[in-house]
Amino acid sequence: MTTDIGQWLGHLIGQVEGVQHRGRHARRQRLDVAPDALPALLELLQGKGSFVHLSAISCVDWPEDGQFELVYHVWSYELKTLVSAHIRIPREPGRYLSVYDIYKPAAFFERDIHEMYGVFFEGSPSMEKFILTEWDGPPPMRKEFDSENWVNDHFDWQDYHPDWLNDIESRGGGIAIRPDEQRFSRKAKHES
Amino acid sequence: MNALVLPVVLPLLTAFLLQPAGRLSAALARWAGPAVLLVCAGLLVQIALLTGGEPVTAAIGGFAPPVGIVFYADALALLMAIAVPVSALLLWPRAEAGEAGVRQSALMLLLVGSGTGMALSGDLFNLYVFYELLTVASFGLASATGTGRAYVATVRYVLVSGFGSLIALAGIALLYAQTGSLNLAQLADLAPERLANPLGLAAFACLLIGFGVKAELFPVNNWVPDLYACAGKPISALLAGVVSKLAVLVLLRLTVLVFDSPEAREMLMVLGLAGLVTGELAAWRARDLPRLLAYSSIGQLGLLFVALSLPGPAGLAAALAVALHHLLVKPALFMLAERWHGSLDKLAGAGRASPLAAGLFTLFALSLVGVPPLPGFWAKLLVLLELARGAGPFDLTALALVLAVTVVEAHYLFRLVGILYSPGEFRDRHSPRALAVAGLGGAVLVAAMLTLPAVSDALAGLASQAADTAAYRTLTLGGGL
Amino acid sequence: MTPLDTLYLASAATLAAMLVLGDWRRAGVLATLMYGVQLALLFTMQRTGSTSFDLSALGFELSWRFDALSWFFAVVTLGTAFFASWYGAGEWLRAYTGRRRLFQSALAANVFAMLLLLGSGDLLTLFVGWEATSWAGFLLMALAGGLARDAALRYLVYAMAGAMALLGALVVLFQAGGSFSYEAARATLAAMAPGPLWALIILFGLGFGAKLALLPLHLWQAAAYSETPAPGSVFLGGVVGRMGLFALALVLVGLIGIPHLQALAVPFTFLTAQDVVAWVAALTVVLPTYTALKQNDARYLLAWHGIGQGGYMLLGLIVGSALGSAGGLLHVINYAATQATLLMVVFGVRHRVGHTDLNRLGGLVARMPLSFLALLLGIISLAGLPPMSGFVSKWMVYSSLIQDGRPFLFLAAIVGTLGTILSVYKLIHNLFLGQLRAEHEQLNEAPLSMLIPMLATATLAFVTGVAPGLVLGWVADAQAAIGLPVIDYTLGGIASPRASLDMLWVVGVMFAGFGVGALLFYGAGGKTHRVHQLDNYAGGHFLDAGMRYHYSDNFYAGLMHLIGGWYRGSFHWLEGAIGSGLSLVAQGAGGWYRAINPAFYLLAASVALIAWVAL
Amino acid sequence: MNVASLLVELVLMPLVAFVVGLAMVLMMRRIAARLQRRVGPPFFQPLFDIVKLYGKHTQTSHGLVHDLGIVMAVGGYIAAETMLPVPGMTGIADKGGLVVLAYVMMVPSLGLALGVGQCANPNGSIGISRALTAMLAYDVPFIIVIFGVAFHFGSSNLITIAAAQQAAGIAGWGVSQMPLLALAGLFALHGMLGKQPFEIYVAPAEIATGPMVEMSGKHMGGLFVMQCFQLYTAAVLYVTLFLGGGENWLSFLAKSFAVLAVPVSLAYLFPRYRTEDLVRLMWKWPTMIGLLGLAFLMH
Amino acid sequence: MTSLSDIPVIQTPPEAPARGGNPLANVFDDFIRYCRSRSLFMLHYCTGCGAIELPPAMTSRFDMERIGIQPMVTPRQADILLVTGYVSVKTLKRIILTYEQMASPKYVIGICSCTVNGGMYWQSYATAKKLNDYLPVDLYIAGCMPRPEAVIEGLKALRDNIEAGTSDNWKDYYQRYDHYLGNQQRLFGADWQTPTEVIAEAKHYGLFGPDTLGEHTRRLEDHRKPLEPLRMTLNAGRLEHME
Repeated sequence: MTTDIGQWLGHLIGQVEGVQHRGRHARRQRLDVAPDALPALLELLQGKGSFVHLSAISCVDWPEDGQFELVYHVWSYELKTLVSAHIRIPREPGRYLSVYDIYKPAAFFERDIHEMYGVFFEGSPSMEKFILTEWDGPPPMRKEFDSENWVNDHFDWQDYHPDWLNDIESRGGGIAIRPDEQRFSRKAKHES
Repeated sequence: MNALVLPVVLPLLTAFLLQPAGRLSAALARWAGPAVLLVCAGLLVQIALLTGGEPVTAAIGGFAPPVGIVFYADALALLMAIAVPVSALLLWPRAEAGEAGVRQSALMLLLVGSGTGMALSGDLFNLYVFYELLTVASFGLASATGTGRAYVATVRYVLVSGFGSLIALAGIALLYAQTGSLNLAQLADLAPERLANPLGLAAFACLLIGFGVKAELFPVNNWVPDLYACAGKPISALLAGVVSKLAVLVLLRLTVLVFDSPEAREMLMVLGLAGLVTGELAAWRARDLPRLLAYSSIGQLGLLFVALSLPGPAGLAAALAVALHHLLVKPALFMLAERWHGSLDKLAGAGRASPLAAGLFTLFALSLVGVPPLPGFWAKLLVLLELARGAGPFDLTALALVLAVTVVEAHYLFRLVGILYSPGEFRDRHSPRALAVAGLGGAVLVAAMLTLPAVSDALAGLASQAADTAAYRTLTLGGGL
Repeated sequence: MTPLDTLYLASAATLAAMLVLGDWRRAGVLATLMYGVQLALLFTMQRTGSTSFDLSALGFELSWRFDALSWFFAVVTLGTAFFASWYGAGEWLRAYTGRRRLFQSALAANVFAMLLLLGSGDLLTLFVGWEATSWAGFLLMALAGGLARDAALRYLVYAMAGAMALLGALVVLFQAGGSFSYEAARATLAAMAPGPLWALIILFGLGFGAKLALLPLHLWQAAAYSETPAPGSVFLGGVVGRMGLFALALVLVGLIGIPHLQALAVPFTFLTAQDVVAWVAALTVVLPTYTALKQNDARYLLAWHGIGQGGYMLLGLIVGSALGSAGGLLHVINYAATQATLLMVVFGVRHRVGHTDLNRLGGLVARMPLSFLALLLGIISLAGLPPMSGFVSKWMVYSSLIQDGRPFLFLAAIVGTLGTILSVYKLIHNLFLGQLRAEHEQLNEAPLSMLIPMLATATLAFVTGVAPGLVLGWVADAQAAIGLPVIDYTLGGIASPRASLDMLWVVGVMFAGFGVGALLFYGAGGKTHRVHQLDNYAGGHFLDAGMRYHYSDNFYAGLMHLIGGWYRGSFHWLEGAIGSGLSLVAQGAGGWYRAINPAFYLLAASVALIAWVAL
Repeated sequence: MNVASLLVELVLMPLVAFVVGLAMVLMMRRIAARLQRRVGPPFFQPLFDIVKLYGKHTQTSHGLVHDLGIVMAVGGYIAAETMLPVPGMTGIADKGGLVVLAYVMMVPSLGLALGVGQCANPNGSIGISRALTAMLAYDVPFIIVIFGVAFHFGSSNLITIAAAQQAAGIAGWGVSQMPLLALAGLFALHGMLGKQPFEIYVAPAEIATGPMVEMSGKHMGGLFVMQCFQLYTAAVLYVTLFLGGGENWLSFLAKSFAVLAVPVSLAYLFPRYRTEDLVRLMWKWPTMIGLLGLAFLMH
Repeated sequence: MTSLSDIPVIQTPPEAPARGGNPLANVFDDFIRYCRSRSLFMLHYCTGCGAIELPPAMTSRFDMERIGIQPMVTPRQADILLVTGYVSVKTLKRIILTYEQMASPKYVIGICSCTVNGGMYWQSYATAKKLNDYLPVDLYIAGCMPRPEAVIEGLKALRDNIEAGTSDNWKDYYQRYDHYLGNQQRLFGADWQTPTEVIAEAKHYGLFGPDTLGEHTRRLEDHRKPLEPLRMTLNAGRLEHME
């Protein structure tokens, strides 16, 4: 079952050069594409290959290689198969062209990625803030953003009230294991 | 009482002399006509004062009445006779230069002469002759404006008049065959036994259609809208005002003296109602002022015929009231129409441009509709009272129709008043004479309203005198003066 | 010079003064004073009196005399005229752009015409007065031009149709009775056979119903009364419609008499003439009120209510019992004061804001508090709730309906009142409550010259509500004048065993209750802190001035889901059908005159004639 | 009846009404709890709520009309109580009859409507427009009931109505004379109380409790007091019209609580009607039953 | 990175207000306080995941109405604001608006550990870590969604505090408004404002503390348009048109 879809897909993709095809199993096929060949591939998949549904665009941050990896997941209802097209774009300008004219849902995925990673998609309908309307800091999902450090600058921590514990225990409540003996709080263990 | 003949003869004489006089001096030609009219009016007034309202007869040429031509002038006839020259004077068409002017004056004189003759004459054939003379004169006057539409309207008018005269002549022939005489008094004596049969009724029908043409009776009045719209406004005023009343006077004489049968009255009522309803409804849809006034005049004359069909002196009084009211109001309205020609919507703002004219129009509209203090209301009230007295099926439907039609009339008249007073810039053709005539008409109307008791008594007297046929017969047959 | 002569003279003098001095800056004040003089004259003269002069024309004589009924309606007319012209004398006149002389004289002409109508001694004078009132009303309505002119023209058609029906009835009555006097008419009507009597009732009903705007003939009133300039609309809304009621009372109750109406049965049905008139009145109460509910302009809403309340008066009158007819007549005064107050407030808002579109107003209570107070008193009286006078007269009508055992009429009246309550709340909410718009932030209260008459009529309505006995005296005399059973009343209201009402106690207890409520609220509770209209619950949303956080459009959406479909506008359809039918016939008539070749129909005409003769 | 005892009655009747009203609110909440298999509020809970609301430190108001609206709501019902004859006290019931009482009961809802109007909150305005539509709905059967009772007993004076029923014993009661009208009256009573199936105008989720959206502190306290009066007035009016009015306090209270228990227990079994369904229901079944009752009554 | 150990430890338990004066005056105050404790209206506002525990607390098994607590829909009618679950920055804005719209005395209960110290979202940039920086909190109910028993227990504890008069923290919001406003501006930026006039309200009820006003409130004053309540005036303040 996996082979004939893979072969059929291989013939199909043959028409676009620069595409490596690694079919994992019947329902998941992975394609690695050059960035400039992606739109042609998507049109091919949508037109001929009955991959009508763009289920998501996800973005992976590779700070070491200085690249963003954009994955376009397209699904076909007839073939019951998901094709993930992976492309790599350089981190610095962080710009890529929008596939909005091929798949309409791309607008929201691109807007979300722009907000979270700072990748700018030319031609996308809107690039404003999507979820983090109150946030004016750097794109938070980038690896170089240190959330904990930002938290320490903007929030202060709760005062430690051990007496609450005594108060609760005095009334018979309270918890069985004291905080420092709790197994999974690694942070407390390696500090003390 | 030979002076009675002069008002008829003088205008005819001057009409023919005018042509040569015109060569002598233009001024003479222009002023001869009005001068003669003044003289005739003076004479008639003098006669009226002399007789003091008592009927008087004049046998032309000394021949005894059944053979010769006799003039019978009771108060009503005299009133109509005076009205002809006076209104002709007031509505004298604007003086044209040279030949056309002379011809127009001549025709006017001809019209006045034959009109006076019709009012006074007591002999049916004589009436027919004067009626034909009148018709011919109106042909010439109506087409005086020279526009293409005027000619078309006049041709139609000629056709219908011709048809009417033919029918009238047939009626007179029938009548002569039955009774052997054409003198109204003698006819009145012979009518009960000779004319009671259907043949008599047929004669009446023919006469009705014949003389009905000029009186805008229903079947033969479709020439009216085009003619009044295209002819000169003074001429239309004259035709609609005086001339139609003369034709109605003749029919009045016939119904009172000769054909006093219920079938005749019923015929009059039906045709009158038809005229009333079609006239007013057509006026409701009319698009320009002269045509609207023409339809309205058909409607009013329809009402007049309905009034005419009412028996007894009270019915006659109602008819006379409506007739006189129409005689007063219609010419004035037509003169106003001279200032405001063109379609109704273009009249917006006329109220601001000439407030007096608009005020007069509103006054006349109120009187036509029959708003209480004005004479129009009392005339309509009399008609309605008589209709109610009859209480037959015909009378009640007539009552309902007259009332319903008044509502339609109120709507289109006051729609126009509303347009007059709506904002808009408007320049009307400035003609002081038209305003003067309309103002005179308004003044007479208000005067009649203020002196209502006196006017109503005079009217009642007039009606009773016209209604007693016995006096008519004895006076004319008894022995001429 | 009898007192009535002086009254007519004063009224004519007012008209003359307005014709001459109409454009004068102080003309409004002069007119108000003169109406005041007329009112004083009216109060000084006793109820009955006749004029010394009478006109005679064509053998009929026109005579004028006052009886208690006409005196009662004259008081309402002159009172409304006084307040209306006072309202239009101050700043309103300064801001009036139309022709002042024409307006002032139109108003004076209306008052004079109505006094003539009210004083008519016989049927012909009644008709003359009726026509004078119609035409004066037409002049007043057509003043404002444009939309007002079309509405006035539509009114004219209805009024003329009514007048002609009336003229037909008078003429038939004259022939049957021999003279126009009331006594002769009463005799002939008593002895008349059912057939012609039905015809007369229908004709009189059409005639007077056109002005009272009974159901089939009510389409003209809303637009005509709303588009008239402010004082004119106040006067028209307040009292002109009641002339129809006066005439109906005079003819149906005075001349024909309620027992005769009850005896006159509709063939093949168990209904009597009284039922028919009662049901026309009941439907006139319900349908216009629910049309008012859908109006989006305050003036039109109130005008539609004018029609509805007219139905109440006729319903009360035609029920014929002492309580019911007293309620109907009392409602004339109550409603005149109420409608005058409401219209003055609405035109006050229009004077300040420029329009009265209910969907573009709101929150004006902060800027026009006194107008709000007047409107509040007005709507309580219009809805017929206790402290105000509207309640007393409606209560009387309800109690008489209960005592007479007419459940469906009672139900119709109450459903009408509920509809009124719904639409008056929509009026006060959309005008004065809710969010104040940014552009109305700097609005001023209505000018003083408009405020004082507004509050005066509101207080009048309140006083006659608390102590109805003051005006019930007049009502009792009016009942006696047209032969109705007279009501026995106390200062507080009615004290009969079957249904008693003592407004002094009821209102006293209500205000005591309000006092205790205020004590509880201000005493027991803590200090209140006033907050801005944007400090409001909006589901956690931050409100700002730019956002329109206000509900006024399609106010009773829930109710409209159900009864929205029932508004078919069948009367508009009926009117349209008659209009188009008439124009079709007119088309035919016009065609007759446009036929080019006369030969054809001449032949037809002569053949027809000959055939006719041969028959 | 000298003026002094009348004044005492005018003070006493509202107080009694308030206390009995509190008990009725408690009964209502207890029945609701029991139906939902819950324990239900403690005994004095309604009193605690009212005292807490009046005891609030900050009271926010949107203007004078907002305050006067609440005053009018509470004051209106205080006035209505004095017109309801109770055993031993008749107040001013003979000065104004049944129709006057029906109208005096409308004054509080108008006062509340005005107060809510000035809160300038569209939720409140929508709530009021639905409340007035609901009033239009349940008033039709209510009016038929009023007509039937007033016509049957020949007078709209509540004292004579109660006396006539007491004179003829159980057989003379309104419910035995006019059973159908009593049923229609129950429907109207249920609509008037504004409880569950007919409470579209205080829908919590949809329009944030409609009229009460901006009521805090003593405004809300005023509405709670009004609720007590409302329950009491409706129950007592029904008892006076159909269950023979009050011979002695014990049977009177028993009858009032019994009458109130019926709609209240029905309330928590039904979801909420939409506005137009509410009007359609009220104009269909209770009105038909009422008219049928009238037909029997009249012939 | 501040470690757990160097967070300041506060030991002082809040003490009850002094009970002096004649007994009669206290009776009325005690009764009012008793009624306040016995009748609490809980605001039906689910700010986070913890709110799922409230329905069981209200319905037949645990029945909050036993202790006089009713759910109310709008902040105006409510006394208790239950802040349940993580407090994201966007939700915090709405919570502050709702808190200010409530009529005091009002109480805030922080349910779930996220309100206490940020809970499992402690390192998230989007959630507030310490609720009582922004609002005076009367009671915390810890637990990553405490069970209904814990919620009921917390409410009973609140009821006892109210009865004892030890939970007047709502005055703290007025008396130290500058502190709270500072924290809020630190998170939401300088131009943060709510439609409620807290300072005017404090002035009106005489709840002015020493540091109600401070530099944060000054920053608030200069950039916000004061929302003056619409007083009923005859001429929008100008009398010359009053003719």
